[in-house]
Amino acid sequence: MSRNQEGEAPLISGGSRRQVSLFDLRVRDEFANDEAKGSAPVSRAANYVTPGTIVTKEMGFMRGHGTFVNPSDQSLVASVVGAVERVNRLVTVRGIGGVYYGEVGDVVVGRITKVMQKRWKVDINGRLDGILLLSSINLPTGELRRRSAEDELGMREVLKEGDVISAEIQSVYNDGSLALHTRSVKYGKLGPGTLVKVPSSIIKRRKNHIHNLPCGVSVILGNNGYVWISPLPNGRMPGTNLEEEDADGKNTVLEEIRITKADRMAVARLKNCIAALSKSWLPIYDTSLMYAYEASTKYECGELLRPDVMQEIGELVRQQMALEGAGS
Amino acid sequence: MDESDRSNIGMKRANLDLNDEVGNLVMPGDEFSIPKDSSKVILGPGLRSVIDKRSNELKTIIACKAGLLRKAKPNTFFLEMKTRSYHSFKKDDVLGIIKQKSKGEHYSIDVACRELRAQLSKNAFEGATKRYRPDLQVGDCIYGKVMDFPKDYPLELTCVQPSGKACGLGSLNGGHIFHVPVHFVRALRTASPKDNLLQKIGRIVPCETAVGANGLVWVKASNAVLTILVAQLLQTLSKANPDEYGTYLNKFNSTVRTVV
Amino acid sequence: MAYRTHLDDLWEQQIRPDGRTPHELRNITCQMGIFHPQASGSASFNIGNTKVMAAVYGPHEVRSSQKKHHNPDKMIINCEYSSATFSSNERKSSTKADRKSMEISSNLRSVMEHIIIPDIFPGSQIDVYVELLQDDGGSYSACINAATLALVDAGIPIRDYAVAITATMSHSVCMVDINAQERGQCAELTIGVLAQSNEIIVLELANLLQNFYLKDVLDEGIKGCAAIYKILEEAVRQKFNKMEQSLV
Amino acid sequence: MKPKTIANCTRSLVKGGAKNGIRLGARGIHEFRTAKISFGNSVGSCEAVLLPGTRVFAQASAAIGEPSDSRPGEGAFTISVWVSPAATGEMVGSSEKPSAIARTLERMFKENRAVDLESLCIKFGELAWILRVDVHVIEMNGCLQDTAALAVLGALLTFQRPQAEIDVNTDELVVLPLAECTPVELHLFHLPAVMSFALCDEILLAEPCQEEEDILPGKLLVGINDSKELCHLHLTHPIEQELLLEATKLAQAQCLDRLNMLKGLVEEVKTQREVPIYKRPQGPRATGTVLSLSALETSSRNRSEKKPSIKYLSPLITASDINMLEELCIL
Repeated sequence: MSRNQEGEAPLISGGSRRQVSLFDLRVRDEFANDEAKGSAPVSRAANYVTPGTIVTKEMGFMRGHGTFVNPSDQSLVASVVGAVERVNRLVTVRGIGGVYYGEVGDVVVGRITKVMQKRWKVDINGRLDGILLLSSINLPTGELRRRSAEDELGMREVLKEGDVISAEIQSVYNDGSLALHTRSVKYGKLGPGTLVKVPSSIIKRRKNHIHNLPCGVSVILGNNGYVWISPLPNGRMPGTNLEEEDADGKNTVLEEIRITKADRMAVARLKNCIAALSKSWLPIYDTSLMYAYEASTKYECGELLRPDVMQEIGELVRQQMALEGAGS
Repeated sequence: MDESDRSNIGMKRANLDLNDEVGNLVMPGDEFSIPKDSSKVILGPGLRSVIDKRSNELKTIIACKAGLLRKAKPNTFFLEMKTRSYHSFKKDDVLGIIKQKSKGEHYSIDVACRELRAQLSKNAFEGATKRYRPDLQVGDCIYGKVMDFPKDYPLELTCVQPSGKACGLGSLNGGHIFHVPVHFVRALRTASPKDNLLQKIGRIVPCETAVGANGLVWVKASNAVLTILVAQLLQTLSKANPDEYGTYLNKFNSTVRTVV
Repeated sequence: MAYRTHLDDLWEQQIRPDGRTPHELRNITCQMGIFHPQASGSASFNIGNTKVMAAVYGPHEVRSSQKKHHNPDKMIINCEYSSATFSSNERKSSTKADRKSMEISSNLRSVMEHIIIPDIFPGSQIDVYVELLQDDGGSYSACINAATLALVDAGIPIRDYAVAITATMSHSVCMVDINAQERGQCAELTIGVLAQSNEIIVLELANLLQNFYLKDVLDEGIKGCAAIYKILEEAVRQKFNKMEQSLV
Repeated sequence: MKPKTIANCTRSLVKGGAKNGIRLGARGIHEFRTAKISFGNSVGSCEAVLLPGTRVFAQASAAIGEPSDSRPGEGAFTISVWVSPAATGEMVGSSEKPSAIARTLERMFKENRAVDLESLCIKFGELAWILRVDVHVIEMNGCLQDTAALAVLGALLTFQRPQAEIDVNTDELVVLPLAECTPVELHLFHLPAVMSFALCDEILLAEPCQEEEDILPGKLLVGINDSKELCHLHLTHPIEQELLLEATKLAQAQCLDRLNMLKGLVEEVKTQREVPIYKRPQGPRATGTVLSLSALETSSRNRSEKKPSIKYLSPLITASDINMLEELCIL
């Protein structure tokens, strides 16, 4: 019928299913050992799957995140793009980007969306809003007591819609929503600063997520992908509840903090650095931030918004990390 | 328009005698006089008593629907009418579908009646305790008894008889549930054993049935094909004239033969 | 007397008005993460001069007005299609509320509901926004491809890729990927399939097509879909290679 | 009143029955519903019923107005759909249902050019007939598109409009009352019909009832015309190719049957109508009305710079209507 039925058009058959053998996979512990090296192990690309790829046809594996069971032949199929990982019988696909599920102990940054009965709803970039119970915050006065009806009435004075807080995940409810708490001086309402949104998967899990960087800026790297950057006032712990330190008058305290132009520039520069890292999909943690900050110093703060500069910084950080990986 | 004209057009009838009119057609608005012999009269569906507001005395009895006036033995009068909508009475057996499963103590039930909400306590089953009680899902069918119908509140259903036994009440599995006019259901339920339709059908196709006063009927035969055929027959019969029942049953009989 | 035109000559040699052979696709480019990091996932899909952008937000807490009637065990998928006022030859004043856009929105939603694993995020909402920038034929199929790519970019678990292409039969030759010029002269059947199972999930017909030809046109379209799938896969793989580093 | 909640037992019965080749209402799986079509007293009204229990009424009407700027040489055609709250027991209003029906009808009748719109042009760029079909869903038990398409087709086939033309000498619009001229019928290029199917795991159920539509998630619409051309396809669920081809085959056969039935009924109606061939009396026109375009133009230009637009909605135009209209326009 036609001259060029095959050949010219890029036609391939659609139903060809790739299959990944589970026995090529390394167990998660081995990946943990690689962490120090910083660079990706070569075999990860071999475990690459896309939605619809059959992970295994064998029975007896447990379905983890990023996989589903095909009802027709009971095979385990990937549902997100990523690398297959296996812990004993549990098979998961670690997706890139993706949804933030949350684990107990995660540090998160969030924004209050609703004040409800005895609880706040907090947008933490998850699939459901986080829940902060009135009983899981420290009262502004610092007392330890049962929450009274007056406390309930005055909830909006403590945290109101739009306030940004840092918190820790206390527990996960049955329906998958996350319970938060701020019962530590590290957490609570955040003062002046700026919020940057990055994919949650590029925040590297570390022991500490709250850092005072030498450039005079403190950052809270929320596991949920929200990063809070604030100027570091003299001697003040970053992210502390500003009202708490001076119990006599919180409003005056907020105004007392003098933010100099240099502070602002440092915050802005770090914000642009984080944007550059996120654009190049580099992991975000204290070291990578410092690398990026150093690399950026040869540019004006505003120049960092240029795509080519962003790419260059990403490249420099990548090299630095590779060097460090080789050194250790 | 003067008084005489109106009476001609409206044909309003007043001062009728309840006993005289038994078996006759009564229209809404017809007024009946209070029986002189001060014996107790019980009014059923379609009849209401009107009380004079000033003297607080019984004035008349008025028909509020169209239907045939019937009398039951001890001075009970009611109207027999064709209707598709259900009016609840205590101890009625009704069929329902679970509409919602709330976290509280009740299932809310769809009883196929717009005006009526109904609920069923999760404990109102045979042998149910706080710990052990049947776990029903949304969409399951239940056969229950009306325990109470408080004004402005949902009907209260129960799936146990006062004796504590289920005696047929409870959730129904499999089969098919469908709606027929309420008067057809009434005919099914009140028919004498001789001309009971369900028994006649049962002789052709053995099947389980449950008939709710609210117009829902549940049928379960040995397989899907027979269930659908029985359901279809009942739906056809509900629209048919009682004289034609025989021909429909014969037709049904021959269809079933071809299937089995 | 009918006289032969230049196009008829071309047809004899099986060359289409824009110089393609019948089974040739137009130039395709796609890019993921165009709204990064504002949206959870985003993608653009260009096929010839047809340009579509898609963005996915969520899953997040249900925020729309549907909340009242919403069953907490279910997930809401919300799709909104709009075409830019300058996307086609006739400039349109408002494009969001007209019947055509509403139809495409609701069709897109039904496709998305089938590829996203059902009720994996109970009580949450996923928003898919698709914007047609330029329409040169095959816009609905481009929307489906862009939306699929954006879902993959967002990391939302999906069963399979939904890929779509247009196909037709003209002068008793099956053709794939119809452009706006050809659309005026023949039927345009939009065919979408699930890439792995080859099940048809989208069918949309403009103009008249002989029922007799349907099988051939479907076969042609399914082949075209396979080609599109390969291109989408390539885009996804490139993105993965770029992001590999951050996987820890 | 039927219960709104679908019982689980009915759900499994529908699926189990389909496997055994039987459906609710004791229908076979590929058995289409019986169609009943009747026509109203006024021209262009048609009521289609798909037993059991789906009833749609359609009324075609025409008015004279301005053609659109993009298509100056054609008349216009609009379809509007109303779902009566009495049909559903709840307010449907502007929800998705009416607009989905309207889109299907638009695709089949308008975008596929079933109606010859060029013949509706009266004066290029200035005056044309604006055809309008109002579709009312009166009873609802599934298969709304099928029934609505049948009703619209019936309405279009039986519609008649009066003659309207521009007098060459005076540049005046002349509308001849129906009683005075041979009424003009619409010219249809092809006759489309649509069949719907429900999909139940590899089984096609032809023309499902409401319960089946609610229970089974998949729906397939196949529109076919009298020359076996597909004119509409719509799918909401994944389907195997073979099944799709089977569906179009079934639809084609049924479609031709149904169209033949409709054509027969339309013929009957037309013969019953006994349209007298109008013979023009000698001498000057008695009741015909002449509207002077130029006069209209000047009068309207003085006020709002608008082109003249003359509209009336009743297809049965009478002289008194025209007189009234004339007054309205010139005032």
